[in-house]
Amino acid sequence: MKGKKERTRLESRELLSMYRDMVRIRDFEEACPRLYSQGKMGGFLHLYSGQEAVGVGVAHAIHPHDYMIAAYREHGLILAKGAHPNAVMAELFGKATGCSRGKGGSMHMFDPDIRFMGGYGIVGGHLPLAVGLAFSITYQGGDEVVVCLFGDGATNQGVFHEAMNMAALYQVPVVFICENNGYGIGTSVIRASAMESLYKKSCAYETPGLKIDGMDVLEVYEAVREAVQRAREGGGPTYIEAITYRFRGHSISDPGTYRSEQEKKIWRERDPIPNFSAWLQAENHATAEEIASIESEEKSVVAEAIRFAEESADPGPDELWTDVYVE
Amino acid sequence: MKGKKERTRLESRELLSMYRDMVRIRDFEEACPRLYSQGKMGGFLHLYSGQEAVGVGVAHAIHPHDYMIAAYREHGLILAKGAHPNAVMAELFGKATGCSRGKGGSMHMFDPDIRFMGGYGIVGGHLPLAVGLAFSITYQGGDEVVVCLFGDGATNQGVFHEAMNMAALYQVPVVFICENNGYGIGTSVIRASAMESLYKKSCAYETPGLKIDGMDVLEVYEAVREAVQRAREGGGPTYIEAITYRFRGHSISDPGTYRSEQEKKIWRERDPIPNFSAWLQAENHATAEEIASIESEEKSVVAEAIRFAEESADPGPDELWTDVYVE
Amino acid sequence: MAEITCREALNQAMHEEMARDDRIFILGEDVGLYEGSFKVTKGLLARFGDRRVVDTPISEAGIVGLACGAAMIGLRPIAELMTVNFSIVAMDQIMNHVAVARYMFGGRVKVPLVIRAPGGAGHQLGAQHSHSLEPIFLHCPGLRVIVPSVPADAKGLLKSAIRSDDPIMFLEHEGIYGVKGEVPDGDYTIPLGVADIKRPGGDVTLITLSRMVYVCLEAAKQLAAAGIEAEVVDLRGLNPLDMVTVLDSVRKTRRAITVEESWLTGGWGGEVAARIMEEAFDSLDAPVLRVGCADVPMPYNKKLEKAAIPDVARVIARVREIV
Amino acid sequence: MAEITCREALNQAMHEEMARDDRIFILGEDVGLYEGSFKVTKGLLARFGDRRVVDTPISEAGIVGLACGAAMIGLRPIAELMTVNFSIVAMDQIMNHVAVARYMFGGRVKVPLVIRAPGGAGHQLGAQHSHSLEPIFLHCPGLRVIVPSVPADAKGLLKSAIRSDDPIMFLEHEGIYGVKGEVPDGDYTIPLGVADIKRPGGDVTLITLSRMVYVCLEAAKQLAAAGIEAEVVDLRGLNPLDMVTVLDSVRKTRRAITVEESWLTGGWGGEVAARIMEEAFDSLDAPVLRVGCADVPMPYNKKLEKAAIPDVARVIARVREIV
Ligand SMILES: Cc1ncc(C[n+]2csc(CCOP(=O)(O)OP(=O)(O)O)c2C)c(N)n1
Ligand SMILES: Cc1ncc(C[n+]2csc(CCOP(=O)(O)OP(=O)(O)O)c2C)c(N)n1
Ligand SMILES: [Mg+2]
Ligand SMILES: [Mg+2]
Repeated sequence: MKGKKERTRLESRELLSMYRDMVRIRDFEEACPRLYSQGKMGGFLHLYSGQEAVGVGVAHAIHPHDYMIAAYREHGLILAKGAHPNAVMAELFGKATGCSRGKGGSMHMFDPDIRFMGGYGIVGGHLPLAVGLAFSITYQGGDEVVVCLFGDGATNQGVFHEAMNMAALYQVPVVFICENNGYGIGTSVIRASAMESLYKKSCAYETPGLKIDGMDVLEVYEAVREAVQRAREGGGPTYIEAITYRFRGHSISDPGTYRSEQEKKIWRERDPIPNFSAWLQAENHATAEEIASIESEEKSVVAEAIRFAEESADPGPDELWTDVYVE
Repeated sequence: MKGKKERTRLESRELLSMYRDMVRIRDFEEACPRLYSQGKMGGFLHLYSGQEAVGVGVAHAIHPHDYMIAAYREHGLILAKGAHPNAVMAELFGKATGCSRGKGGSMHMFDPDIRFMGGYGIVGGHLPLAVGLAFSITYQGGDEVVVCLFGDGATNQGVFHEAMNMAALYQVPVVFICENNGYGIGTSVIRASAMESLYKKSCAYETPGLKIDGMDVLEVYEAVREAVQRAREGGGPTYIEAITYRFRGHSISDPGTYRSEQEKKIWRERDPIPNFSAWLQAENHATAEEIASIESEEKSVVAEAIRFAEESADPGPDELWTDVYVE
Repeated sequence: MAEITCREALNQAMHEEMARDDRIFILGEDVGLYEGSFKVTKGLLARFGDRRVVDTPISEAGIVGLACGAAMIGLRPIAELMTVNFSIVAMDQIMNHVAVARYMFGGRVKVPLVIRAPGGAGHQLGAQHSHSLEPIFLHCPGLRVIVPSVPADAKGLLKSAIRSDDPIMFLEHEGIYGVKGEVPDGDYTIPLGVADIKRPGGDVTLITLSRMVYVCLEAAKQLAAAGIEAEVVDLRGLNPLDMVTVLDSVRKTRRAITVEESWLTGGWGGEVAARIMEEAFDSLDAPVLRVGCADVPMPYNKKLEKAAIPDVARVIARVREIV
Repeated sequence: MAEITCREALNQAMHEEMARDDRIFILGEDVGLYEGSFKVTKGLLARFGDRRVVDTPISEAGIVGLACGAAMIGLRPIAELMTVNFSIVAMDQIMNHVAVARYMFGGRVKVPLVIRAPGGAGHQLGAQHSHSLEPIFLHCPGLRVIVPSVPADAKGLLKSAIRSDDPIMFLEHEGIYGVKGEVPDGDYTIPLGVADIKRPGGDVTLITLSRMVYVCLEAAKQLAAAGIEAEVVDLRGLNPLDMVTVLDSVRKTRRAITVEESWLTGGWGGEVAARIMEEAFDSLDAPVLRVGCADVPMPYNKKLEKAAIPDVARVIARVREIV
C-alpha cells in the first residue's frame, strides 16, 4: 500500500468488510488443492490467490444490483460479489446445492440472485455477453452497470475487439476489467500481445483506458467506482487494466516453471492481504485483535463451507436430462 | 489531384501504365452489369469502379514477386496485379479458362502465377491468411512482401484484431490496406465503428497507421511504396487507410438508396481517372492523343476478354469432383 | 386467408410479435436502415425505432454474444445473421455459449433467443456462401432447429420461436423468400417440432425440409403420373425431431428417402435414416436411401452448381431404386 | 518394437518429420516454451528453435488462418489447437478457408496443413471443454479427419498426415495420451483412411474410434466370456471413411453397432449406420444400433458425466439387444 496518508473516504467498517472478503477468498482458494487431491473436486481448478484485491475492490465499488460476469478464474469473484461460500464450495464438489447445481463446476459458477452472471471457459467468450447485459440495461431503462473481468490473454481474442467496439458504439454501461497477471498459462504478456501496455488497447475504440495497481484494493476500488459512475450516468464503457499476479500455477496441474523464483518472491512481497492488514492497523481502522478475529471467523466460514459441501447430495441421475431446454 | 507541381519521380512511362490499368479496370467493371443482366454471370458481383486509384497505386508500388490478397471486391485488384483480363472475364463467366477454372467466380479470383492469392467472401476472413503468407516469406528467408486489401467493414471483425496483433508480434512483412469507401453495404463507417478514423485502429498494435487519399493514385503509390520498403527491410507491418468511394451499389443487386445524390455527386467529381488524365496532360506526361489511344486500346482489351470468355468452354461435368483433395 | 410470400410472412410475424411484446428487439447487419439484405425486416425500423431495431457492425460473434447476454436478463432478441454462412464465424458463441448457458448454470437462467439466418445454395454464390448447416446445429444439444418451407409455416413457426424460452436457430432459405402461399388471417402459431405431411401417398416416404420440399413435391407429382404415390413429409425443423410422423408414414409406405440440401455425408439424413432403421427395421422393405448435396465445396459455375444440388431427377432416380 | 505412450508416439512423429523436412513448423498456444499443455510438443523448441516452434497468442482463428496462408505458399504447418473445443472459435477459418481454398481456386493451390487438437470428455471439464467434434468435420468436404487410438497408429498416422498435401483435422483424445503400446522401430507410416480390426469376431461388429476403441475392446472381452464374439473395427478416422472394411465385417457378422463419444444425435454413427443399410441391407439380421454421448451439454458432476459418456455396460446392453 502506498504511503500512510489518508487515501480513502471509506469508513473503517467498509474497509474491514473488504479485508474480510479478501481473507475469505484466500482461505477458500488455499483449501482447494487439498480437497482436489482428495478427489472431492474434478476438472480444472484455476485459483485466485494473489488477485484478491482486484475482485474485492471491484465488488465493493458496485451496487448489489449491478452485474458481474467473468472468466473461469472466478471463485474469488463470485465470493466477492456476495455468493454464499457454501454454494460455491458445493459447486466445486459438484453437489446439487452448488450455485450451478453441480452442473457447472469450477469454471462455471453462476448466481442470478446476486447478479453474478457466470464464469466462462472459452477465453474472451463472455465479453460479448457482457455487452448484451449492458445493452439490456439500457434498453430497459435501468441504472445498473455491468463489470466484466477477464485475463490478459483474452485481449488477443477476436471477440475482445468486437465487444469493445460494440460497447463503445452503443455506449452501454459496461466496465471491462482486465486482470493482467502477467501470463496466459505459460505465455507472458509480451510474448502474446504486440502492445505491452494492455490498457492502451482501448485506444482503438475511443474508450478511456487506464492502468491500476491490482495489488492495492483501494486503488482498484477508486478507479472502478469512477468508471462505474460514468457508465451509470450514460458515459459509456471504460477499460481498466489491473496489474496483478497469481500466486499459484495457471491451474492445479500447472507446475509453473516458466516463472522465476525471483519473480514470484517479488510479487509475494506485494501480497495484497498482509499489506492491507498492515495499512488498516497503521491507519487505525482496526486493531490487531480485530484483524485476528476476522481471520479466525473466516477460517470457520470456509470450514463450514467444506462441511456443507461434503454433506450435500449429488444431483439425482435424472438431472442429466434436465435444463437442456426450458420447454 | 493536388496542385500541378512535380509530385513524383516516376517516369511518364510508368505513369501512363498506371493510367492504362485504371482505365482497363473501369472498362472491365462497367461492362459487367450488362453481361450480368444477360445471364452470362451469376452470383454476387461487387464492382470496383471508383476505387481504381487504390488498387493500381498499390500494384505499382510492389514488385511482381510480392503477394496480394483481397476480399470479394477484387476484379480490379487482380487485374492491377497483372492477371490477364481474359482469365478474369472467363472466371466471371464460370468458364474452365477462368483464373479459378470457373469454380470461384466473382468473389474468388486466384492466380498463383502473378502471386494474387485470392479473393475471399467472408468479411475479414483473409486477414489471418495474409499474415500466414508473410510468415512463410520470413520463414523461407525471402524478401517478398504481402499486401492485404479489405474494406472498412472488415475492421470490426474479430480476425482483424487477431491478424493485426500477430503480424506485429512476429514482425512479418505485410501491409494492411483498408479501402474505406464509407460503407459496408448500407451501413456507414460511423454507424459500425466506434473509432471513426479507421487508420487509428493500429494504435492497439504498436503498428504505424496512416490515412491517405484513395482517389489519388500517386498518393497511394508513395505511401504503399514506403510501407512495403519498411516491411521488406524487416520493419514489420503497416496499416494504411485509403479513403475512397464506390461509384456503384454494394453489389449488382443493391439500389444504393442509403447514399444521397449530393454525396455521390461530390465523389463523382473526385473520379480518379479523369483527374489523373488531366494531371498527366497538364504535367506533360502525355498528350491528349496518347491518352485517347490508351483508352481505345483498353476498350479492345475488354472486348477481347468478353469474346474470349464467351467462346471458352464450361468446365466438364467431372470437374464437380476434382480439386476437393490433392490425394 | 391471404396469399403472400415467405418474405412477407416472416416480416409479418416480426411486426406482430414486436407490437405485442416490448422485450423483443431485432439486431443484425443492415437490418434497420437497409431493411435487411433480403428485405425481411422491412418497415421494422420505421415502426419500432432504433431502440428496437439495431444495426450492428460486421461482428457476428459480437452480435450473437450480445443477444445472448441480453436474453439472459429479460430481453427476447431476434438476431439476424445476414446469411447462415456467417454463423460459422459466430459458432463458438452459438455452440459454447447460447446453447449451453442454461444447462451449465444448472437451469438458473434461460436464453430466449431466435437466431434467424437465410442460407442455401442455387445462386452461384460459391464455396463460402452456399451452406445449409442444419446438420451442425442438429448435433448441438441446447439449440432448437426450425426450418420452414411455405409462407404459412414460416409465419406460424417464427411466432412460436419468438415466444419460446429456448434458443432457436431459425433457418430460412434464400431461394424461397419469393414463394407465395396462403396464410391464415390473424394471430396464429404452429407448434415447434411437428412435421407436416405436404402431400399424402402410400408407396414411398420422402422426408425433407426447406427448399427441398418443393423439389420433393415436384418429384411426387411426376412419380404420380407414373403410378407411384410418394408421401412428402416436411419436417419443418430438426430439433425437436418429429419421428412420430416420420415413423407412421414409413410404417405405411415401407420405403423412405431423405432429401436434403446439406452435404450428404454427415447430413441430417443419416440421423433420420438410422432412427428409422432402429425403430422400424421390420417395417422396411428396402434400405432408407438418402439424397443430399455433392460432398464438395460449392462450385461457382452454373452447371456444376446445378449438378451438386439435389433436384427432381435425382429424387426420382432414388425412388426408382427402391419402388 | 518399443513400448511407449500415445503422447510419446505423437511427439516422436513430430520430431522425426521436422528433422526430415525444414518446411514443417509447429504453431499454437504454449507449444514452445511450455512444451504443450499436454506436453505433446516436448523438446521441439529446444531442438528446432523458435523459427520452427512458434508460440502464439490466444487467437485460434489467427492461428489457423496463419497456418493456412503459410501452407499456401510452401510451408507445411502443424497447428496445435490447445483443445478441440477451441476449434469452434476458429471454425470459419477451418470450414470456409482451409477446407475450400483448393476447390474454390480451381485446384491452383494446395493447403498441406495438419490441425492437431486433443479433445474428448471424462475429466469433469464441463460443457465448454468436453467436445468430440468428429461429426462436424466429417460434414465438411475438403478436410480429412484422422483419429488415432493406439500409440502405433498415432505415430504412423500423424506422419502420414504431415506428409499429406491435404488439410487434415488430426483429433487426439486427452484420455489416451498416457496409454502405452508397442510401436514399430524406425520410420513407418500408416495410410490414411484404412480402418483396422482391433479384435476379430464373428457375431457382431463394433464400429468405433478414439478412446471408445478401449471401451469396445473391454466390452468384447466381457462378451466373449458370455460366448459372444464381437469384432472391433477401429475406423482410425472418418475421412477417408473405410467402408470396405466395415462392410466386409458386417457382411460376416450381420449385426453392427457404432460406438462414439460424440453426441448421439447427428453423430457419425448415423452416417455409418445409414451407409451400412444402403450397401448391405440384405446382410443385416438386425438394425444397426448406435451408442453415443447423451444429447446434453456435458455436466460437471462426476456421476452425471459418467452417465453421459458411453461405457462398457452400455455397449454390452446394446449388443444384447440384437445378438
Ligand atoms: C478460446 C480458448 N483458447 C484457449 C483456451 C485454453 N486456455 C485456458 S486459460 C488460458 C490462458 C488465459 O490467460 P488469461 O486470459 O491471461 O487468464 P488467466 O488464466 O491468467 O487468469 C488458455 C490459453 C481457452 N480456454 N479458450
Ligand atoms: C463474416 C461476414 N459477414 C457478413 C458478410 C456479408 N457482407 C458481404 S460484403 C459486406 C460489407 C463489407 O463492407 P466493407 O468491408 O466495407 O467492404 P466493401 O464492400 O465496402 O468493399 C457484408 C456485410 C460477409 N460476407 N461475411
Ligand atoms: Mg493472465
Ligand atoms: Mg466499405
